[in-house]
Amino acid sequence: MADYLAHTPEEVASMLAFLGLTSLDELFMHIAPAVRLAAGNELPTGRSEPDVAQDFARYGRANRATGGSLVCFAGGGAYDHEVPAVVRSLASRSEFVTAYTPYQPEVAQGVLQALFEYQTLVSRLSGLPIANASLYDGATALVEGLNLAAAATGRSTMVISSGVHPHWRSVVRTFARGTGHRVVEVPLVDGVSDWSTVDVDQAAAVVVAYPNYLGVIEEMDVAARHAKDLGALFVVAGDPVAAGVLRTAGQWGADVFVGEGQAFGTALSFGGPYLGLFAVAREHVRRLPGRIVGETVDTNGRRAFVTTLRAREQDIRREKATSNVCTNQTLMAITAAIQLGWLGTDGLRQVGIASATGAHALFEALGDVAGVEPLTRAPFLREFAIRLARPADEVIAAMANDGVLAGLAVSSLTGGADGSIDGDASRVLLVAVTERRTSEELDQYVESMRKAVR
Amino acid sequence: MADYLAHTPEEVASMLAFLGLTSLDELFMHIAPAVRLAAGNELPTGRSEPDVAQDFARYGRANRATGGSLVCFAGGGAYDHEVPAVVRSLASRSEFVTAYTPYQPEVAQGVLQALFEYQTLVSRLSGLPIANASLYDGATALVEGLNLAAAATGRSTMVISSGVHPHWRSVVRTFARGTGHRVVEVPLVDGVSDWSTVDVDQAAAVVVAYPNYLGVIEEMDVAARHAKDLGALFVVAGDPVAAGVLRTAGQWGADVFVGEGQAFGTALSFGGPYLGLFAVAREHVRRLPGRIVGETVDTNGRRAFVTTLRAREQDIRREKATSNVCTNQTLMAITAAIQLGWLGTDGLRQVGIASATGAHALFEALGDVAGVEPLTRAPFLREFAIRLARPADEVIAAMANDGVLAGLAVSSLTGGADGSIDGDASRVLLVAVTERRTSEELDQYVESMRKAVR
Amino acid sequence: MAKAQPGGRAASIPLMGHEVEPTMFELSVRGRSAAQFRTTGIEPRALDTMVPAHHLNPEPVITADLAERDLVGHVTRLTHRQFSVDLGAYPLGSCTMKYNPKFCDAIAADPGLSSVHPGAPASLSQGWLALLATLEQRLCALTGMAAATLQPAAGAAGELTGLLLMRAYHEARGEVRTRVIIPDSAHGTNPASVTLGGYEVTTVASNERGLVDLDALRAALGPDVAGIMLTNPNTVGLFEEQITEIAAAVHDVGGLLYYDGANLNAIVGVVRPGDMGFDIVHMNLHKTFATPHGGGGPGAGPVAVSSRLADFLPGPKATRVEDHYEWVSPVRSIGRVHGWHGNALVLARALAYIEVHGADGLARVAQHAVLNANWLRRRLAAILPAAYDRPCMHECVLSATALKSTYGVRALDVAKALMDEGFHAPTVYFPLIVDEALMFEPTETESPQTLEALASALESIVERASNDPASLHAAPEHTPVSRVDEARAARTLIATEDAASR
Amino acid sequence: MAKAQPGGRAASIPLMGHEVEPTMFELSVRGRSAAQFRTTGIEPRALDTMVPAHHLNPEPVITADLAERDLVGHVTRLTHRQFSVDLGAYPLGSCTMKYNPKFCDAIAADPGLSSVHPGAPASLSQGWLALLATLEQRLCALTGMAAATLQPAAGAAGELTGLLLMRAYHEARGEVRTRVIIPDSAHGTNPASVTLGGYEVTTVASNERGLVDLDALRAALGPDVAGIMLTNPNTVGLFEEQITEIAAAVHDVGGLLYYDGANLNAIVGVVRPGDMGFDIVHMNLHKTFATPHGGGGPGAGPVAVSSRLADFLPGPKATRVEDHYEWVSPVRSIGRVHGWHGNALVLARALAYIEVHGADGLARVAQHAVLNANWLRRRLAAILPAAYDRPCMHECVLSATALKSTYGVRALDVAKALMDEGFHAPTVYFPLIVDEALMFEPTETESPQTLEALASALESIVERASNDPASLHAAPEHTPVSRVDEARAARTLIATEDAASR
Ligand SMILES: Cc1ncc(COP(=O)(O)O)c(C=O)c1O
Ligand SMILES: Cc1ncc(COP(=O)(O)O)c(C=O)c1O
Repeated sequence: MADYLAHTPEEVASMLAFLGLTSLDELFMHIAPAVRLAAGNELPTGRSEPDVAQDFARYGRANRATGGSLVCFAGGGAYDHEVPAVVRSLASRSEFVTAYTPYQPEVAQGVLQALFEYQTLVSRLSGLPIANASLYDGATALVEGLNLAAAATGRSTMVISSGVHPHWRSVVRTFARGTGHRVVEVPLVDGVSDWSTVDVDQAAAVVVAYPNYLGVIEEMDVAARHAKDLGALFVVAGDPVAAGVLRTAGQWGADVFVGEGQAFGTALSFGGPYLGLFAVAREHVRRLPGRIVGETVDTNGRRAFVTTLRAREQDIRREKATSNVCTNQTLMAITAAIQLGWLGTDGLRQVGIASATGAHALFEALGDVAGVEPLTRAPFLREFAIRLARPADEVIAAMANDGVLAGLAVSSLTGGADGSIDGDASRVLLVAVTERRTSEELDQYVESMRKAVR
Repeated sequence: MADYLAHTPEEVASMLAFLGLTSLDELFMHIAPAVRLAAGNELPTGRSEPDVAQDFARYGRANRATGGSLVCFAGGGAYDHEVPAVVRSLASRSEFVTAYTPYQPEVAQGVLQALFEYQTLVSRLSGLPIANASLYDGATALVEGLNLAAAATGRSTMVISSGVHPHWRSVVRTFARGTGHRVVEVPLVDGVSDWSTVDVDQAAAVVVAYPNYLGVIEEMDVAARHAKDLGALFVVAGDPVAAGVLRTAGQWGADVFVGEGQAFGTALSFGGPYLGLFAVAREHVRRLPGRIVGETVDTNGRRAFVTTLRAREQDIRREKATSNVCTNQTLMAITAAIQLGWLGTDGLRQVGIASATGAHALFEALGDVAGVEPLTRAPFLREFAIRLARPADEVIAAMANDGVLAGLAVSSLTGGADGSIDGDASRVLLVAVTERRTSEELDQYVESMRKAVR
Repeated sequence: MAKAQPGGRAASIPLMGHEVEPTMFELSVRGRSAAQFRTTGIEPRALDTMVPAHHLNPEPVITADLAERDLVGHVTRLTHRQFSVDLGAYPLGSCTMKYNPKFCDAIAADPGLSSVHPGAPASLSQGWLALLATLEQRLCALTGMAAATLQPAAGAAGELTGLLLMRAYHEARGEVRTRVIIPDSAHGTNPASVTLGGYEVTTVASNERGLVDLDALRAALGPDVAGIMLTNPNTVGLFEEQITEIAAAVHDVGGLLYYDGANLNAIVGVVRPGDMGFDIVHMNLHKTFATPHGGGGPGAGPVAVSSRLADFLPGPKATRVEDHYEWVSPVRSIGRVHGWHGNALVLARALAYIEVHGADGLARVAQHAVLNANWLRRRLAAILPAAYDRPCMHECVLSATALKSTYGVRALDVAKALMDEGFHAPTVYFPLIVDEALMFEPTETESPQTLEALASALESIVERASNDPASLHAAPEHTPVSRVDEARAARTLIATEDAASR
Repeated sequence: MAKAQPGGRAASIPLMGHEVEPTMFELSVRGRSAAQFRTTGIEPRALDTMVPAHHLNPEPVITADLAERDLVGHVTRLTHRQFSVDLGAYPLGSCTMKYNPKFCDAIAADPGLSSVHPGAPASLSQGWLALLATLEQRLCALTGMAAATLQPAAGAAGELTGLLLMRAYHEARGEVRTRVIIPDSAHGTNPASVTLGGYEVTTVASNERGLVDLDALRAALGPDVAGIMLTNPNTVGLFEEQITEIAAAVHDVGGLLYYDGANLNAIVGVVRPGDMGFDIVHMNLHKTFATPHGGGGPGAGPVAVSSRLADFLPGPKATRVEDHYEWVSPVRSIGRVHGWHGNALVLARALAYIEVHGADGLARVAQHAVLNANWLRRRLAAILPAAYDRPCMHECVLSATALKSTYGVRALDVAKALMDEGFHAPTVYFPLIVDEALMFEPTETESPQTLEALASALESIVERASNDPASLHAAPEHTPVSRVDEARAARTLIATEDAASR
């Protein structure tokens, strides 16, 4: 019975009368009866907000949320970083939340300026001069990066390290069905991309993840050289949190940077809405997918912001557009800008250092646990993979009973055999540590693992 | 270590230099050393927000909150009414939350207009023409009502029904220590005020609660007549939720209305911040305690609102002021106005009717439970008292284990013998039902009571 | 109509001050910081003992260094420079800017939903899987489809997903089809998606009634046609009355019908795409189902399909297996189209909205959306004629051609002037087939009083067009900035603070 | 000082539109409603079967009937007509309008605290009792006192509570004392509270240094004096340097010293009222401890006392008893001063603030508050001289006497003009002992850049006073309404919509 309408029955009647009608149904009379719903659909009838709230409370209770009762060591592209109340409160201001895409700049300076600030931050994190105003998520940002590379080079072969997140590679393969791109996946050896196996002459893009999804800090100069050799654009799928400490993609010579921005102020959210980061070298600006905000002036000469280079976009270029993205993830982009403003230069660095410190401490402590072996000795930042004496999903289930989300089973990401792991992927566990994990929690992890793995 | 300061060390140094100083301590040098803290106080050093959040999560877990795990049948002046997300979200807009008292009307029209709307609503609910912009809570509003009555009549005897909430009566007695008022409490017989016992010739105020704290709908014409006979102001301590169905205080001839406004949009909040409602007949406007917002115009003739009749207030009248109240409960008043806008005329009525319906259903169902007797057969609205075969606090403890907050032990309110109850108050339980209680929850209550009371 | 003030006009006036807001970089002072972290108790380590030195950035990436107080001030002030549905009517055609219930925000804020890791095993996230499976079922019931994917993050992502499903379907049948038909009135995302789906676009012109020209369509059809993309009602707000004939014609050549659900608000609960003959439907949950648009996203664009396409859907999907839920991939799935499971919290909001309304409430949504649009169209007929003078659905496309030729006042001028009156502008210059188009979609949540105020404001603007056209070229005046120089922004791109030369 | 833009200027400019906002009653249409309730499944009953007919109101009380969308629009627009700390600097003297951390709001929103019934037995609310007991301990440590009550809902309530404690103390000793001394600079709540406490006010004049005149005080003292109320620093922002002498003099006649803690921000963590000799201290948690002021409340005004007064405190109090907490009333308690336990959620916010800062952080608060005020005082010395030309504490009282006599520009005009510059006005015409007083309290959370911007704005206003004084009389212009006719409001009181004649 519930709805959010204003109209009283009298008002409806008077509006209908103005139209020469006597019932709401008549508004649909020009639609063939065969096509109009007669019996109604299979939906239940409406219920009040507090009634519906009870369903959702039940859904919530049927999940094991991280926080109080489940300490999160899972990562794999979704991280439990600090999100302070101040960021949540600012990012949920209704002027941001209930606005549309800023089509009328005169009344959208709030969103436009926030996006300009976001673009500046993404540009700095990526080390590349131009960033867009967001894409859906890291995975789809990578697809857009490949499409850009194809357009820029006129080629269609994509050389992708298997260190790129398995889901992202799956998304790339899905969209390649439409674009016809050929996707060549480069295996990892001991967690590191082995470019030597690639049997390709030329390519549109060479893609490497930094760090890769197993946490390993790849050798970027090797990847960059490989891209150069193939005449390909060098596409870096970078963890933006690492930018607090590691060299930027731009410093490694990237043409395109793509990344997942969830770590900046967005809750785990069961995987979405997240934030696709995207930045390019200057020469690719006219092929940039999505929206871009630029600075200009108003008729009084005051600084103002506006969505610009619209000529690239699909509403004007239609079938020749560089991308079909229209709605993006503005609110998450604004959230990220606010979170980065909260973190500041030192805070961003601190997140990287503290996460790495915790990850290395845990990695070492697990060295003493029988039944746990490192997957590789390659350098890592805040995430690492271990090989267990038991299937990873069993260990995860057992440790959840101790209040620990132990990590992600790599086989749950790869869905089976994959170039990123030699041997039995089902025993490989991916473990992430953020700046939120304490020494006691690490101890709790080790204790729980000791019991679970035997 | 945490704070919310902006100053960098360099900035502090340069500001100090501007003042001819070299250290922050020098700012306090004109204070005698004996008086300055040398060793520090016994406070722990600062910790970060997330560290402190853990303490508070512990406090929260050490409470049994109503909601999920504890169905609330407790009332006694604090009710579990529906507070929708929309009201919470609007009332927490930072422009309201972080503003001061509206001293500069040109930049405070938001708060001022909201208070004007609140005053209008309180005036309508009370049936009296003038309402103020809020007082601390119902109890202290009653004290202000008595002070007004004393000033208006030049008398100091206060005749107060014992049906007024025991805590409110306690507060009245406390403040009477300063004003020197004589407080005469009128006993209840079978839950109804027995005015016949009052041995007073003339009084400043006659106070009755409507319904009274035991839930009983008192006979207002009797009380009003009594007030008239004593030449006293007729002060009604009214439940504003009842105003959806019962006659207003004004309709019963009240001179002063006081009430607790928590039921309109404020969570149980462990008792505060709540909202003191206050309205008066026109002749008392110059004695109105607290602030009042009036309509006026700006220099362009546009409607504007402003705090008015300031000449009554303590910043001008000083020791001759009608009241010392300065900071009040504006945010709760704004919340109440929003909640009443959400409820609408029919919704307000609906709350009254649905609460009464649930209360009567439960009252009847308890009629079958051995060991439970009604305290009185007098009419009630949404709250009633029962006499149990066991001490009420034991029953409450037992029923809490079943997930039911059974009500309030009357003796916990009265703190011992009290004119409102004949006989053993420790076995009397006060039970409240709001529109949020479902049929299943009533059944759950009855079942749990059956077990607990035997 | 009751005499009451309009609830949907942002008549709020200047708060104070007169300057633009500095950027966070201009507010920044190195050495300040707002961040506070947990005390971990973990022994500190030097970075270079953990990471090989050549990976370390010798210079920190500078973000912006602000005290929390200044961050809050900055962002709060930015919000005071931003129009939103919560401030007033937003009749932006094709965008369905209805009121977004705060209830749905509260649902999405529940840590039981928002703090769940997407990679946790299904056994630890049964609530989420149940929620997603329920939403899938509701969306299928509303569209008359058999199964759906919830992964696409927005409408355009849904379109591309739908086209890939179309492709997978034909390929599975061993058919090579190369063309997809779209009407000339289509939204720009449609042709762009067709290209990305690996198809060629064949555009069919609309007829003089604003509808698909059935003869032209028949002429364009052939065995190489994979399908057609339509929105119904179409982008001029009119229902394609010959939809059954269109469907038959496309199906006859073995093509599929794709429904762009951006306009579903007109028919939700009243007409189902499946019953019209569509095979693939995407929905913009940020339109019909009132999940807030967030200043440009996030949205969600689930795609529902008829049974013959169900096996191709992206996976994995939350699937009921006996007494619990599991992640199951359809047997011939095209694969993932999102890094995880879609914009989950947006999906939760939409389900909450659907459950509150139910079948009855959603039908009322469509009815009142159509009522409001028709009322507005008729009310404005004398001053801004509809491009096609017929009953419309949930939006109406008006034309400022006469204003332009008579007074030199363009659709854009009308739009800008409307903002001075406290309303957001309508969509302008879309669809492309209408000259000087002004596309109004009032949505069902605006009251009759608000519609009347909007109409009066437009009347006064049209009146000004004859008296004082220059004032309309100069509009808006009462906005945070006056008309913005868009050409300059494109000419010298300044997309970051670092590019800004100041 | 770093060259950066000021973070504390509300330079936001007009959003749009130009009309005042209708009231919710003007927006109301009978028959509309936003309310949604739980389905209870309880059999409906007719009201008159439950309640005797003569109690039933034959007419419903009309509130306002709005669709949720219009309610949201209305309230959101009202917030766009309201200045707040979150929008810009709010240097309102005596009010300590510092930044209110959002963290504390989040603490108060936790259902584990906010959904607890105040009458539930202590066994079900141990968390709350622990929290309150901890706060009491912290406040005692900060003030140098032995025990405290958390019940008073605001500063003035704390004052009256303190005076009743003073009375109870003397009465318990069998002494009849009738007078309480307050300086002429005192805040208006002090004399009002004294009267309500049943005492007579004796006012002592301040000396030419703005401090209590010790000789005048000594002259006023006698055996009938119950005590003295002071705030230190006092309301002109100066520290009573002779406080030890004052305390000795009052104690010598058997009187008590009451500390009005509204100005505690100046000394928190650095100087303790107890160490100065005070016996009773109230604190405004909505000032020093940053609980937001809510547009006029709620606040909280706990009162801490030395050990000889502890037994009189209001009760019951949360008290540790072995391993748990109970409600215990002090043996000679004056009784309750609040319907329940005080403004509990405000108390929780304050404790969160205290815990984050700790001893060290709170001392920094005081230091920086005093630094900012002194910097501003000095920076403005040439244009707006301080009433007392000495180092101040956390606020400074300047005087516009010269402006007034030279150009006819009053303190009020300066205050109104400042709002056009994006800052809130200072407190004006308080304390009463300073002519044309402008009382600036920048607080510690404003940055040096914001202070400089504030000072520059004042410079330009003072400059305008000489060039164009009329423009200052006409200020403010860039605010939602221009200068408001206060006299008219008082002349014909229109306090409700129903009294409004329109
Ligand atoms: C008709 C139509 N189709 C498709 C889209 C694309 O949807 P989205 O912006 O969610 O990608 C839109 C949105 O503007 C639209 O109006
Ligand atoms: C010096 C002084 N004392 C007392 C008070 C009264 O405090 P409250 O407004 O909380 O009642 C104030 C507040 O304005 C004040 O500034």
